[in-house]
This record gives sequence, C-alpha cells and structure tokens, in this order.
Amino acid sequence: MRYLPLTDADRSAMLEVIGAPDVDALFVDVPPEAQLDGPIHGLPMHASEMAVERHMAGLAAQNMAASSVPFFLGAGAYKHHIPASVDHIIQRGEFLTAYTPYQPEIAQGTLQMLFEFQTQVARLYGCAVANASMYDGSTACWEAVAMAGRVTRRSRAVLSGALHPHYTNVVKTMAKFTGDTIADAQPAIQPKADNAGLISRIDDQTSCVVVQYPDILGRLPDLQEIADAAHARGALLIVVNTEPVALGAITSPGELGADIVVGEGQSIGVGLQFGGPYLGLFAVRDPKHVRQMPGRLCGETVDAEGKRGFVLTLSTREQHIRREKATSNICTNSGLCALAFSVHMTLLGEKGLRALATENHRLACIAADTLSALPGVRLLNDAFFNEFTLLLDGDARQIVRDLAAENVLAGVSLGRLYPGHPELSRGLLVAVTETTTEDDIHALAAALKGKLQ
Amino acid sequence: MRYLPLTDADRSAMLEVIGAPDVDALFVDVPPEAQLDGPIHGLPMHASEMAVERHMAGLAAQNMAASSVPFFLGAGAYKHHIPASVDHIIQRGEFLTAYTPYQPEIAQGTLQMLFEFQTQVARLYGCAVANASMYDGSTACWEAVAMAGRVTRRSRAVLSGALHPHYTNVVKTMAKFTGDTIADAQPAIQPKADNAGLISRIDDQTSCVVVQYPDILGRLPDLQEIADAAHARGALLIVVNTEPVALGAITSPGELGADIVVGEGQSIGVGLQFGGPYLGLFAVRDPKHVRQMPGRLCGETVDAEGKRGFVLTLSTREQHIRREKATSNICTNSGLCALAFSVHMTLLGEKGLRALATENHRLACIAADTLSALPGVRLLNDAFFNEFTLLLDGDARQIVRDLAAENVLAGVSLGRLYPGHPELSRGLLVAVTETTTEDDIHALAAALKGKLQ
Amino acid sequence: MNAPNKSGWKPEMTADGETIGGPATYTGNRALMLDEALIFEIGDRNTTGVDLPEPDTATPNRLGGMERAAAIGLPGLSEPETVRHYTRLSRQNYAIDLGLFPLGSCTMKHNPRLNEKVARLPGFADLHPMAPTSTTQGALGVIYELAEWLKTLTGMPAVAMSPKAGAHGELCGILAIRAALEARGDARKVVLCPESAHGTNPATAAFAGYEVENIPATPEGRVDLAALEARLGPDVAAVMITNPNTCGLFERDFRKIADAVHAAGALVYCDGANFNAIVGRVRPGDLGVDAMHINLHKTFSTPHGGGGPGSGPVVFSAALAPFAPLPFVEKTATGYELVEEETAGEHHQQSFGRMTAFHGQMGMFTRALTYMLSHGADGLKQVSEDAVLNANYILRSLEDVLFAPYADSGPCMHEALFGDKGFAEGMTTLDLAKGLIDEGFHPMTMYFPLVVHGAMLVEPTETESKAALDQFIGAMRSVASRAIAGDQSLKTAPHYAPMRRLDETLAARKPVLAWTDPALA
Amino acid sequence: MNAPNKSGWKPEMTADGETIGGPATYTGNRALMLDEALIFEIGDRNTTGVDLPEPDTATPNRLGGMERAAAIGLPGLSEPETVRHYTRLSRQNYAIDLGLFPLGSCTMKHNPRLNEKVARLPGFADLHPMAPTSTTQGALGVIYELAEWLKTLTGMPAVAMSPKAGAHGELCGILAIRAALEARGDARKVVLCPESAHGTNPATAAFAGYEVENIPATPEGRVDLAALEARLGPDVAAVMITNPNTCGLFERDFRKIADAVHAAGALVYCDGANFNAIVGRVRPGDLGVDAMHINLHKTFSTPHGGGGPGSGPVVFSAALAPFAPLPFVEKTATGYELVEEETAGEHHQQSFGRMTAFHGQMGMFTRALTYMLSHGADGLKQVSEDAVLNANYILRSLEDVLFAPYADSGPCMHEALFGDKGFAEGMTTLDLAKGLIDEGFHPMTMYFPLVVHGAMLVEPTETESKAALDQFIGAMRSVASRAIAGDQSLKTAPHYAPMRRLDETLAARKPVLAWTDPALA
Ligand SMILES: Cc1ncc(COP(=O)(O)O)c(C=O)c1O
Ligand SMILES: Cc1ncc(COP(=O)(O)O)c(C=O)c1O
Repeated sequence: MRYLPLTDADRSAMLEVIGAPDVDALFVDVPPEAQLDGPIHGLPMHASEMAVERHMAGLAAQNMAASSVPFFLGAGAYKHHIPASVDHIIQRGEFLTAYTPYQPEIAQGTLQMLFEFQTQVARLYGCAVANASMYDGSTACWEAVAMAGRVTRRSRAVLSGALHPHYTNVVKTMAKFTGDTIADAQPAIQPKADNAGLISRIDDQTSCVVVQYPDILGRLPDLQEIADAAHARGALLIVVNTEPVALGAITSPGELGADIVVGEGQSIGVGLQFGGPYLGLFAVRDPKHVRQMPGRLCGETVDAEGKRGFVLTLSTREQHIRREKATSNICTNSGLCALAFSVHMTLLGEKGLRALATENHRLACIAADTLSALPGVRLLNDAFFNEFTLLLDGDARQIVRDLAAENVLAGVSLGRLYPGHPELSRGLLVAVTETTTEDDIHALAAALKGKLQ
Repeated sequence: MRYLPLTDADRSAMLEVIGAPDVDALFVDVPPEAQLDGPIHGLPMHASEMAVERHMAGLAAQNMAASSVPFFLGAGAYKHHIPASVDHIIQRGEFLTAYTPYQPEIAQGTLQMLFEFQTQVARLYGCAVANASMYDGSTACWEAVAMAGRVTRRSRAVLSGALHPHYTNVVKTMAKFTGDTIADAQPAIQPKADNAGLISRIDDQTSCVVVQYPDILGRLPDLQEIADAAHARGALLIVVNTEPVALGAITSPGELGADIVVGEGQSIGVGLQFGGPYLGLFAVRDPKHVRQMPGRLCGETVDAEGKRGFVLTLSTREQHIRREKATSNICTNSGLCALAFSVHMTLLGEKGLRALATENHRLACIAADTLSALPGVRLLNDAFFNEFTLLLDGDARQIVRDLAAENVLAGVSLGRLYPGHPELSRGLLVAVTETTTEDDIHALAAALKGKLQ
Repeated sequence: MNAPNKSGWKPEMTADGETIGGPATYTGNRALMLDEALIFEIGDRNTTGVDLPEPDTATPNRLGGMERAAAIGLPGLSEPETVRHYTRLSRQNYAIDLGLFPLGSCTMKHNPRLNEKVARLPGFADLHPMAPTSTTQGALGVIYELAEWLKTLTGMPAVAMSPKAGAHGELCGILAIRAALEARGDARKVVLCPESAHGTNPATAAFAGYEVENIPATPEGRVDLAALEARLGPDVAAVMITNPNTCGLFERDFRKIADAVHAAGALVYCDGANFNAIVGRVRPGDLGVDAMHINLHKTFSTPHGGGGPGSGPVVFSAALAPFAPLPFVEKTATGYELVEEETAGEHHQQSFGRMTAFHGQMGMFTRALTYMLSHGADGLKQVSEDAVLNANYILRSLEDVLFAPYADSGPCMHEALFGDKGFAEGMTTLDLAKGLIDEGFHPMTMYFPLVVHGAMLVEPTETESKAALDQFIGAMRSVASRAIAGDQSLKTAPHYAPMRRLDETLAARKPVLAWTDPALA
Repeated sequence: MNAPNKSGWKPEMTADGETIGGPATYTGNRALMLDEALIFEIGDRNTTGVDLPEPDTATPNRLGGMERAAAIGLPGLSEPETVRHYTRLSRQNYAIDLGLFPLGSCTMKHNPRLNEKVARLPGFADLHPMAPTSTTQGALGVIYELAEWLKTLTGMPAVAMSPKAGAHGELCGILAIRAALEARGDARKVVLCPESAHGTNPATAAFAGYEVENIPATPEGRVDLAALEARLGPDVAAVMITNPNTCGLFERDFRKIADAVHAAGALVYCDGANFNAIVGRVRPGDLGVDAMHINLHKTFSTPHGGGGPGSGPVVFSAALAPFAPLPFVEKTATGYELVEEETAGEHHQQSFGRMTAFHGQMGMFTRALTYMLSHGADGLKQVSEDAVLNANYILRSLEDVLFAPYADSGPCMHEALFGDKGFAEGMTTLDLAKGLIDEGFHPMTMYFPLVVHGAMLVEPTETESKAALDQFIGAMRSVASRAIAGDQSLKTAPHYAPMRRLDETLAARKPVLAWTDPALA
C-alpha cells in the first residue's frame, strides 16, 4: 500500500513501546458490536495507481469536455483560458499541502498571497476591504444577506428577479431557518433590467437589496439608482457579480454605491470543474463594516525585529474564537482557488484584464449579431457584457439537448434555470469568451438554424 | 510579450545609464549588411498562449498515443507506467530550472540526488561506480567503446550481431572518424544468441566486445562465457542494456563479468517521448577505471563545518578543465531524466522492481503463448524477458503498417530495423509490459489472425 | 555599502552593533531564504503577463453606459516575474510535503499526486455544471460512486454531496434535523455540544437558529452520559458530538447516548472530522448517528491548499434522508440523473432546499474517489489502524515529559492530547510551538480543545514513517525539556524561520487589510 | 537533550562553545532549512511506493537460466516519503524560478510553463519513436516545423535535428566538415580555436580526430584576423569560432574571417551557444558560417533541469548540407516522411551516418517550437535586444567597481565580462561568488573564459526585470567593495546557505562516488 510507510516490523516495534499486544488493543474503547471483523464488505480491495487511473480516465472520457466542442454555457460559470503557470504555481507542494496559516512565521507564503488577493478583490469591486474568500458566489450571497441583517438589525431582504436562481434558492433555504423574510421575484423578460419594480419593493423593514450585475439575463442594471433608493430607506445594497472579467469593462459596484459586493471568482484562474470548487468573493465598501464580515482576514504587522509580515487577524469574528457568537460558521474556505485567482490576476494586471474584457465583449457582439440575424432568433438585451439572452422560436431547453447530440453546447436555457415557467421557455442564455472562436459562432449558428427550420 | 519584463520606460532609462541613444547603438559591432531591418521574414508574429496551445494540441492530436490503443512496441524504448509523483517532482522549479550544480552550497538538491542516482545505477548494473548520465543508451555505447580503447590501447571493437542496429550505426559512424575498426554482424535468427560466433571474432587486437542483454531479439545471452573469452584475450566486455526493468529479474552484467555496463534508462521514469530525451547510463565494474570514464561524477565530501555534502568531482577528466585531452566532449547530459529515473526507482525499491519485472515477464509469457498459438506465427526465442521475436508467415513490416490502420500497434518489425535484409522480413519484435492488458493481447491476436489468413 | 536592504531583516547584533553569526547582506536575503516584496510594489498597471489583442477604438460597445471610467489599480507582472514571485513566496511556507504536520483535528496526511492528475483530466476539469446531463454521465458517475462509498463506509442510507466544507456539512446536518423536527411540528430550541467541540459546532447551531448549551464531560475526557440524560428533554433538538472526540478518545458510550437522545425525541449529529481514526473499522451508522459530515479534505486526503477548498458530504440516517438538500444524483435504467428543484417534487418533497449553486466540490470528489479506489476496503482499514498506532506511539513516547491529561483514559485514537502543566513559570504552549518551528516541524494544534490548559493536540496521521515519528518525538522531548527548564531562548523562538515572532496584537489593533500606496497615504 | 542531530550542522559558536545567533536544534534543522538523509539511510528493501501484484511461485520463468540470485540493494520508500525526500532536496537548490541566475554562456532564462504543458500532451509524450509514420504525422510535423524555424532564423539551408546537446551538435558539425573534406579527398589535420573557446570546442575537435591549435586574440578581445590569416593553410580543416564570443563581444570581422577560411579551403564552424544575443536580428548564414549548433536549452528556453537534457540542432551551409547525419524529416505530397538509413540512399548518399538512436530530443523540440510560436519574429527580435540591453546595463553599472577588461571594445552583447584585478590581497573571484550566494543570487560563471584573470562572466538574459537587475547590481557592488576592502567574512561565505563551503579537494583526493553501508564498510 503505497501511501502507508509503516512496515510490519515498525508496527511491532511501536506496539511494544505502547505496551499493546496488537492493534486491536488500541480499539478497546470501541464496543465490539460496532467493530467490523475484516475489511468492510461491498467495496473493492486496494488497487495500483495504473488501475485506478484507468478507471477514472474511463469516467472522464464519458464527459464532453468544454474545449472539445463549440461551447456557449455560462450562467454563473465561465470557460476562460487559464495560463499554464497558474496551475504550476498552485501545485507547488508548499501551497497545495499547507494548512490554514495559523503559524505565521512559517506561512508567510500563504499569508502574503492572501493580503495581495484581498487587495486585488477590493480594488476590482471598488471596495475598501475584501476577505480571504468564501466557498462560492452563492454562499457568499447568503452571508452578505445575513451580514446586512446584523448591520441594519432588520430581517427583510429584497432580491432582484434577475438574481441567479440558484443563489436565490440558497438564500431562501437559509432564511427558512433564520426567520428572515425574503422577497424574491421572477426575472422580467425585457431588454432592460426592471429597476423600478425592484425599487418599489424596498420598504422600511428592508435590510438589503440584492442585485446581480451583470444580471442572470446578461443585462447591466444601473446600480446607482438602486443604491440611492436602498440607502434612502436605510437598507444596504448588496451587489452580486458572477463574471469578474466583466469588471474590466464596467464600473465597479463599489463606485456605484454598493455596500457589500460578493461574487463568484471562478472565471479568473479557477476553471469550470463541473461546479466546484469555486471561489466566493466578499468585500465591503466601508471599512466600518469590517467587524461584521464573515470569514478570514489577513492583515499586516511586524515581527520581533520590526520586519513587515502578515497574520490572520480580527479572529474574534470567527467560530474558533467566538463560537456561537461568530459572524459565520465558516472555517475551511477556498484558499487554493484564491491563490489561482490571485496568480491569474497578477498575470493579467490592469492592462490584461481590460484587454481580456474587451476581447470578450467584442466576440460577444459578433455572436449576438450573427445569431440574432437568424430567422426565429431575437436578441433580448439592450446591453450586455459577454453573455446575452436570445429568444428562440421554439423550446430552448429541447434545442439545447438536441444540439448537444450534434456536439454543440449551445448555452443554458431559461427552462433549465427556471423549470416550470413556460413563459420563459423560449429563452437561451449564450456566453462568449476569449476562448470562443468565430468558427464556434458559425457552428452554433448553423446548428441553431437547422433546429429552427 | 508575456515573457519579457522590460517596459519601454525601463528600456529608455537603461539606455540612458549605458549612454546609448537607442538599442541599435548596442549592435554597432555587427556589420550593417548582416543586420536585418525588421522582424525576420517568413515567420509569424508573436501569439497568445491560447493560440499557441491550440496549434500544438492540433499537432499532438495527429499522433496515435501509445496508451490509446493495444500497443506492443519496444526495440529500445518501452512503455511503462510512471507514477504521478515522478512528474510532480521533476516539475519542481528548483530541479527543473537549475543549472549544472557548479555552486554546490546552493545545489545540494541536485547533487545529493545524483549521488543517489549513481549508487542506484551502480547497484542495478552490478558495478562499482556509475556516472551522472549520458545522452542516451546509443551514445553511451559509443563512449564505452571509446573508453575501452583508452583503457586497452587497442582499437578494434567486436559488436554482437544482436546489438540494436541504431547503436551499431552510431558506433560505426563515430569509428569512421576516430579510425577504430568495428567488427559488426547481422543478427542470427535462431532461438539462442550466437555466443560462439561472437567469441570467434575476438582477437588480440580487440579492445572490447559489445553485447546487448537482453539482446535486440529479446534473447538472454550467457554473459559469463563471453566475459571469460574477452578477458582471456585482454579485451573488455561492454554490456548494453536497453530495458532496465529486466535487471529486476535477471542477473546483473557486472556480476557476470562485464567491465563496462551501459544502457538506456528510459523505461524507469522517463516515458516514450518519441525517442528523446532519454537517459544514458554508464557504469564500470572496477573502480580503477573511474578516471577513464566520460561524463560527470558526483562525490561525497564535507563542508567547512564538517557536515556531509556532495560536489561534482574528478573534473580533470572533463572538457571544461581538460579541453582537448578530456575523456569526452560531453557537457550537458540528461540530468532531469536521471532525476525521474531516481525518483521512480526510489518508489519501486528492490521489492517493487522485482515485482514489476515479474509482472512484465508473466504478461510476456501469456502474450508469447497466445500469439504463437496462432496459425502462421512461430516464437523464435528460447528465453526472453518482456520482449520476444515472432516469425510470421508474411512480411511483418507490411503487417505492422496494416494493423496500425486498424488501431493496433503490433510491434517493431525486423524489416523496419534492418531494411534491405529480406531474410529478416518475417520477424516481428513484440514487447509486453505491465501496461499491457490481456485484452490488448487478445486484440493483437485477433488482428494478426485477420492478416495471416 | 549595505544600504538598500528594504526587507528589514538584520542579522543578530551584539550590544555594540557588531553582527554575529554572519554579515548583513545588501539585499536582506539570506542565501536561499529570499525576501519578496508585494505585487503592488513590483508590478505596474502597464505590464501584463498575458498576450491579448490590444483593444482598439473600433471595438464595439454595448455596455449600456456602464463602462468603467476609473482605473482599477491592479498591478501586472510578466510571466517570469509572476512565477518567481509565487515560487519565492511558497518557499516561506511549511507543508506536508516538507515534513510532519501534526495539527490535531486537521488530519494533515499525504496528498497523493495521482489524485491531482486525475482531477485535471479534461473530462472532469473542463466540464460545465449545467451542461446537458447526456454529456456529463462520467461526472455524475463519479458523484454517484463516491456517494456509494461514503454510504458503505458509514453504514448510512443516504448522503448529501453538495456541502462545501466541514462547517457547511454541519449546517446541512443541523438544517435537516430542524426540517425533520418541524415536519413533525416539533419546534425544539436547544442544541447540546460538549465544551471540547470544534468552534464550528456551536457556530453552526447558532447560525441555524438554535441556542447552544454545554454537555458536561467526565474527568476521563468523555461525554458524561448521566449528566446528558439529565439534560435531555422536549426542548432539545439535537446533540452534536464529535467521535472520536477532540481529546482523541472514542466515545465509548456513543450508542447509549444515541439511544437516550432518540428516546428523548431528539436527533444525533456526529462531527465526523475525526473519521480517519475509524474509517474501514467502525461504521457510524452502527452507533446510532442521524447525520455526520465527512471532511474529504481530511480523511480522504484532498489537499488543504493553505486553507481550502474542502468538501463536506453529510451522511444521513433513514429518519433524516427525506430532508436532505438538493441536488443529488440518481441512477436510472438509462443512466445517471441529476435531481434538482424541478424533479425533486416527485421523489423528494421534503428536501430542505439548496445549500449552494451547482452540485458540490467536484474537484474534491474526483480526488477522494481516486484515493478510495487506491486504498480499497483493506487499505482504508489499514489507514485507521496506522493512524491510531502512530498517535499512541507518540502519546506513550512523550507522556513522561509532557503532561497527558487523558493518558489513563485508555488508548487514544488518531491524536494525542497534552497540556502545559509542568512548564517553568512564564513558559507557554506557544513558546514550545515556536521552538518546534526551529526544529523543522510544524507545531501541533495549540490551545484546542479548550478543556485542557495550554492544550497541544498532536495528530500524526498514518502517512508518517516511524523514522519521522522518532525524529519528531526527539524534537518534542528536547523542546519540552527546554520549556520545563525555562530556557529563555524559547521565548524568542523561532530563530531560524523566515520571520521572527509576529505581532498579532498590533495587527488586530490597527487593522491593515489591504495595501495602500504609501505615496498616496 | 540535544544529542541526535545527525546532519552535522551546528550554530556558530564563541570560543568557549556558547552558541551565537540562535540555539542548536535537536534535529539539526533550521526551521524551513531541512536536512535530508540519503535514500539508502531512510529506505529499505522491503518497502515500496508502488502497488504491484506480489510475485507468486506459480509465475512462469522463461529466463533461460539468467534469473537473478543476488539482492540488488535498492532501497524503497513509500510515496509520502518519496515526495518529501525530493521536495526537501529540491529546496536546497537555487533555480531561475527563485531569482536571477547570471551564468555567462549558459543563458539561464525563464522557462515558460506552457512549454511544459505542451510537451506532456499524450500525443507527444506517449509516442513511440518507431511507431509507423502514419501514426506519428503530428510529431514529424513538429520536427519539420521547428527545422523550418531554425533555417529561417539562421538563414541556412539545412539542419540536423538529432544532436542531443551543444557538444553533440559541435561533434555533428565537425564530422560533417570532415566528411566534406574527405569527400573531396582532402585529409586536413588541424582545427583552430581561440583560447577563449568553451571547453567542448577543443574536446570535440580532438574527439573527431583533429589536432587543436590556438587562434590568437586581439587586446580588445576578438579574433586576430591577421594572425589567423597567417596561420591558415592546407593543413587547416576548420576554424571554430564562437559568435558572439565568450568575452561577450560580437566578432566584427566574422565575414572577413569566413572569407579567408574559405579561400584557404577550410570550413567555418560557429559555436552558436550565444545565439540568444542576435536571434531575430542577425542571420549567421549571412556571415559565412558553414555549420553552427543551436542550444535549444539556451536560446529557446528548454529547461536546464540541473544539468540536462539539452538539444543541439546544427544548421548547415549548402556546402555541408549533403553530409548531414540521419535521420531527418521530409515533407512530401502525402505527408511527412522520416529519412533514415533505408531511404537515405536515394537522396542523401553522402550523409556521414547516425549520431544517436531514434530522432533526437523530441521533448525539447515541442518546448522550443512552443517558445518560438509564442514569441514570433517580432518577439525573438525583442529577445535579443533586451538580452543585450540588460547585459550592457550591468556592464556600465559595474565597470567603476569591477575591472572590465573589454569595456572599451564597444558595447557587449548578451553578457558582460569582469576580472578580479583590484581585489585585496588574497581575495578571489570565488570569494565574491560565495558572497553573492549569501545575497540570494546564483553567482556568475567563474574563471571562464580563460583569457581573463579571475574571470566573471555575467549573462542576465532578457527575462529579468529592471528591478531584478538593480538589486543584482546593488548586491554585486556591495560584495565587490568587500572584496576590494579585503573583508574577511567573504572568505568564509556563504554564511546562510544550506552548506558552508565544500571541500572539493577532499572529494577528488578520496573519491566516494557511491554510497556504501557503513555497517558493511
Ligand atoms: C472537529 C472539527 N469539526 C469541524 C471542522 C470544520 O471543518 P471545515 O474546516 O472543513 O469547515 C473541523 C476542521 O477544522 C474540525 O477539526
Ligand atoms: C559557448 C558554449 N559552447 C558549447 C556549449 C556546450 O553545450 P552543451 O552543454 O549543450 O553540450 C556551451 C554550454 O555550456 C557553451 O556555453
């Protein structure tokens, strides 16, 4: 057994030191009836690396890898090119196999990286402080709602109808137990986000308004207007972003008045991975809210010789110190994904991020024009970044499935996101990134045309 | 340009320090007529990582990867399973991007590894001392012949007819220039190696006898007999091994009287890679021959505090010190492949290497029996390790090509190795390793049967 | 000449400013111990390490007036600088790959590289979570196979795969308990936890709207069954017990506790973070557990990555199974199906909802399944046996120098607990830990569990060799004797790490949580 | 307590045995600076880090009596121990990934990680060299494309791809020259090389059966054209000249030299190890070169790997092209073909033969081609310009403190050469180098070329940022002033590396080249 260094001779020598006749003697405190008499039944015995690799490669081969076909899925998870050096760095044993940096003298690598990451995220979001990561965008969204409750001491959250339905569901699930009231809605199928409708739902009990930007249909709501309305009622504005690349092209939520900005960081450095692990980003515009934030924070300090260094700090917010009074129960977060994000962002830099955003938008415009020129296809959005909604003459969900059989992954249908809403069944979300080629766009157009005739 | 850190501002500032008006001024010593006036013609401009990766992946996709089909090629390059940790370790930047360890205080990683590698190779070969690697087995073979000339002060080398024909060709090519005489031969197609014929060619001018073990047809010559005959005439015995895994099952050349043992280390840790980089192994049985060895040697010493450490040593044999009097012109060798070999060998250990050899032999026996049971197929070998020669009722080379079209890589034909020798055209070398499945063997049998009907 | 050392490092000095041990360096580096500035100090906004088309003005703009005007303030580095920056940073970290990492409760075991390789196969790594299920059968198969392994290993009938880490799993379990209680109209208010519990337990219970109360412990370090029984009543929704517990002991009476809890109408949550001690030998399902999370990043070896990601699937008893969250994978005659809100209606009306977008930590699932297949039933049994053997070896090799409060409570399981009793005046667990850093080891978990003064919780795991344990034991004995003897050089340890002791108080008092340009400050 | 430190490390001590700077450790480790024993000391013959079927006695044996009886003596380690062993070892190395690695003549530039990724694509990594060419078209395509790049970049009509490194390429070139001369019945005996040449040049010429004679140099560090012309004659087969030369200077008169050599019936070998200085800006073919090797592991960034592997393709003039070795790749109407002994007859009767089994360093070809495609024609031009700019920046920033013998010979190319003139009595280039180690830099090439006393050859390459150069310059200035001032702490440097200065004399005097069990010794 290749991962187990003890030899039988070692085991005997150690049992002798312990004074136990055999290893069973170490399990005396387990009631006999709870002990198995041999290897557990129903599972295979140990296997060689080669055999295991073959089994797993066999499973992998049953999946249609995104890069192997024309691919247009988004809806909160985006396919971007990740530089090879990102993966090289996150595989450094000193990053990969380290624990949470609780001993800062031998964890400056992780700590300095987190300090840099926090600063990158804060700047991207237009905020003062970001934390060291949450599980993913959807849980970060709920944590933001919970935090808004703590800050405002109110418990009614107003969710935009154009918030990712999974995020909405997570918030609603959690709220069932905390007793918060969640005012949600269906997305309005219209060229512009329904700011007026959203604002009309804000009242004096509202702790926060939650708006996605770009929204689930790819639209770009004017956040300033919502911020003003929320603030006027004493509520916080929470902005959710699921495509950080967009922020290379559009104004940051913080600049537009968001109080808490959360999001999914997967686009930068992390990769699709069938949905996880992803990277929850969490930031606050006003430093005064820091002590209500969930999750770990890394801060600057000095060592005994006065040399600058970094430590985890303000831990009195956290479960391991504050226990039932903690701001969140989160412990393990998305450290390695934060590293991947930070490395990729460092490679991009401001210049690269802007160029990347421009390239995404450019290709998305080509796709929008090409596809909406097809008979039976209409572009819903007035504005978009790299994802937009098409309205098809047909059931988009069935079309997506049919095109998959032709090796074209056409997008995410609104029917898939909002099952049971026939009024949305014609909607198809199409995402375009720098990895999309014009050939891909033409392949999709041709395939779609075939289905709409 | 992602690999170039200088900004235009940096360039200007630096030119100012240098006192040059522009970068062209730094090239004043190049005659103008030899300078190009812009980017060289006929080559593309720089490209993004994504674009380059797509281009290269496109080329890779035009090759039939060994693991994707039933695969039986050997003849000096073998497909073995390489544990994932090997590749992880050789990608550590500290190994991958280091230079030759000329500053030992900051190169102990490479140096200690080389000391361990040298010891592993020496033990595997049954020798006293191994060097820090040569380019590959074929160049190591020539270096051994050249060394035998230095040791014996004779210049006639007798090559076994069953030495890999590429190795023979390398030796003959070099000898054309050094004035050595090379007595070579064609392989005798018979169940046992032709020791008697080989021994009869040894004379008093013979510097060395070169024997491959297992030989090119997969046979296992009795080396002791040849060693005795060579030594009786004052010649050295050079043994060439192209499949180090075999030495987990068969007696080492050193134990059987070989004076110099060289070989190809690719099987352990290195991978097929279409023929390179591979790993030349070079060892001598008697420590008195060390000062005639080519290549780098790592040795033990102590530091100023008496702590054990390692350095490159006996460099007075080498080109950078001895220049035209050096034992070889080799400088860069196969360091990283030596690391891969050493890591894999450390994972295997004696126990694993023996088990690996047994498993190779077991599967080879199954394959030999299964295939030789087919009508029109005869097994040549009396004995073999993991590779054997079949005699087919047909042109083996054409059959190999035809089977490739059916996605079966059947082996290396003798026609491919010895073109222009119709008497060898029925021979097919079949190699079987732990990666070969019984399904693969049956696939080959079925395909072969189809062709021989 | 030695001016611009910007890092602040200085060699030790005598009273009259002579350097001792070695000369000061111009760079502030010490050979391979290399200082590294922040990306904000070395990068700039016009440098990038990627090649992309330069945006031109003809580029379309359909951003609807939201286009960014202000600079973001993100520095870029070329690729060579980037690789070097992070490589240099990484070298300031300790890691399992460097040596024993005996953090109790954290199960820092070897992370096989095969698992990393498998997780990167394009069929897994490059797969969208919302791709049509006809194109993701292999991925759904991984989730299904892993779920089967977890159910078999725990002897429990159901598992929720989506929780993202241990604490998220705890939340999943507690929410299922609350949903089950509410489904029978039983609005209980209290969750009981021992004081030795991990902080996530009370935090989770509180997050789920419960009051948290303490379960008393016996002097031998286990739950006090009698006291617990006395406390049980109609207001108690659940007990949360860690087994093996955080003192490293198996809760001998677990079955009795579970029976008492069930008899009182409450449910049993087991914190399974310590499953490594019993995996393959004991099935929690046989002990009366209703819900238990499993840290794939502990027992099943997915890497900790400097703080995450993890994965915390939760196994459920039959009583709780109907309340498990969405989504999950079902096997049908035609293949694997993903059960989400849409299809849940038919089969799974009582699900308490959704905990996260998408389907869980797929990247961890592929690694964990690879690990399980590698070990098999026999190997996993050996894992727990070796983990327990290693811990007992440490316990018995150190109990003469370090105070071991539960040394007489029977063998420990996968971790050994010590306290600071016997240290010289002024010497603390922290000092010992910092001394251990100089010895080339990561310290054990400090000051947890709370029930032992100056607690030191040592978990070696099964992937340590006897030689590594012996060296660790020798180093612990050496440092412990220095603590007992009051060796003052321990108070200033570490001496050899990239940093001397860091001022955590300053960090919290004047929080600096993001870089600001000193030129602008 | 501090007994078993087996490594031998001790902290610095005062005369009366007090430790200074920090306390001794039990383990001999210093925090992250970890000692590591040999595999022979930690492994054993019964441990393995792979899972394979246990051999059973029923296994067939057709080994014909050659089966192994004796033990081999190979220790095994489990996978966790193996990963840790090599990770710990690796941390005792300096590398480009850690910092500037200014080894003159070695071109230690950044190794892009994309290249590593591409080389590992199964279509390249998992391909047998003798597979039918119908199944290897992509691999042959790589060789062909790379050959086209090399021919275009050098302006030469032919290239041999199989040489395994620079020295092997030199041999290839010299053999082709000898074959060409012999083909015209011209048995010349002498090869001329400057004294500044790399050791491989004379070694190669001797290996190929030539006598080696010196070409005199001018005081400004270039070939003395007049002296060379005087020496040329019917016995001279070839001249071997490095350009840019190893003093870092461009051989201004190269074209004239080549013309004179050709006029004398000899051929021109150019050592192309320094091609990085001119790639994309100057084509050696325009200078009259007949053969030149190119170190893909220098100019084209394939990693040095701690000593290899390399790859040394050789470009040829029309005069030498027919003599190039086998195999090579041709493009035909139906695809790529491999020309080997078999088919060479038709097209290539004069080939001098074969230099190696198979077709060369494919793993390096994929990396180099990836690198070239990434840079393109414009990027490669920028490469040489930045490489030259960086070197001149260093030259001009150090010439006031370090003796620069050719500072007045015009700009340097990709490397800057200094000598030890001006150092205090007893201070050497070696001392400066070891002081640089403490500063966190790998030293420059020392004592090469031989033409300058205490030579220091500094090649920064183009992948260094200005900030890195500035820090290096600062450190060099600091260490140089210490050498000039006679600072004795330099004589005992390095102080902070994993090892103090190693005794190379002892190693050579009593060679210990393999481990032997002390128990048996
Ligand atoms: C006993 C115990 N419970 C729960 C947890 C929480 O797990 P996670 O960090 O994955 O959220 C931990 C991990 O630190 C633990 O040790
Ligand atoms: C000038 C010069 N020539 C030749 C060589 C030899 O190249 P290689 O080490 O690849 O054999 C080198 C490399 O060290 C060199 O610097």
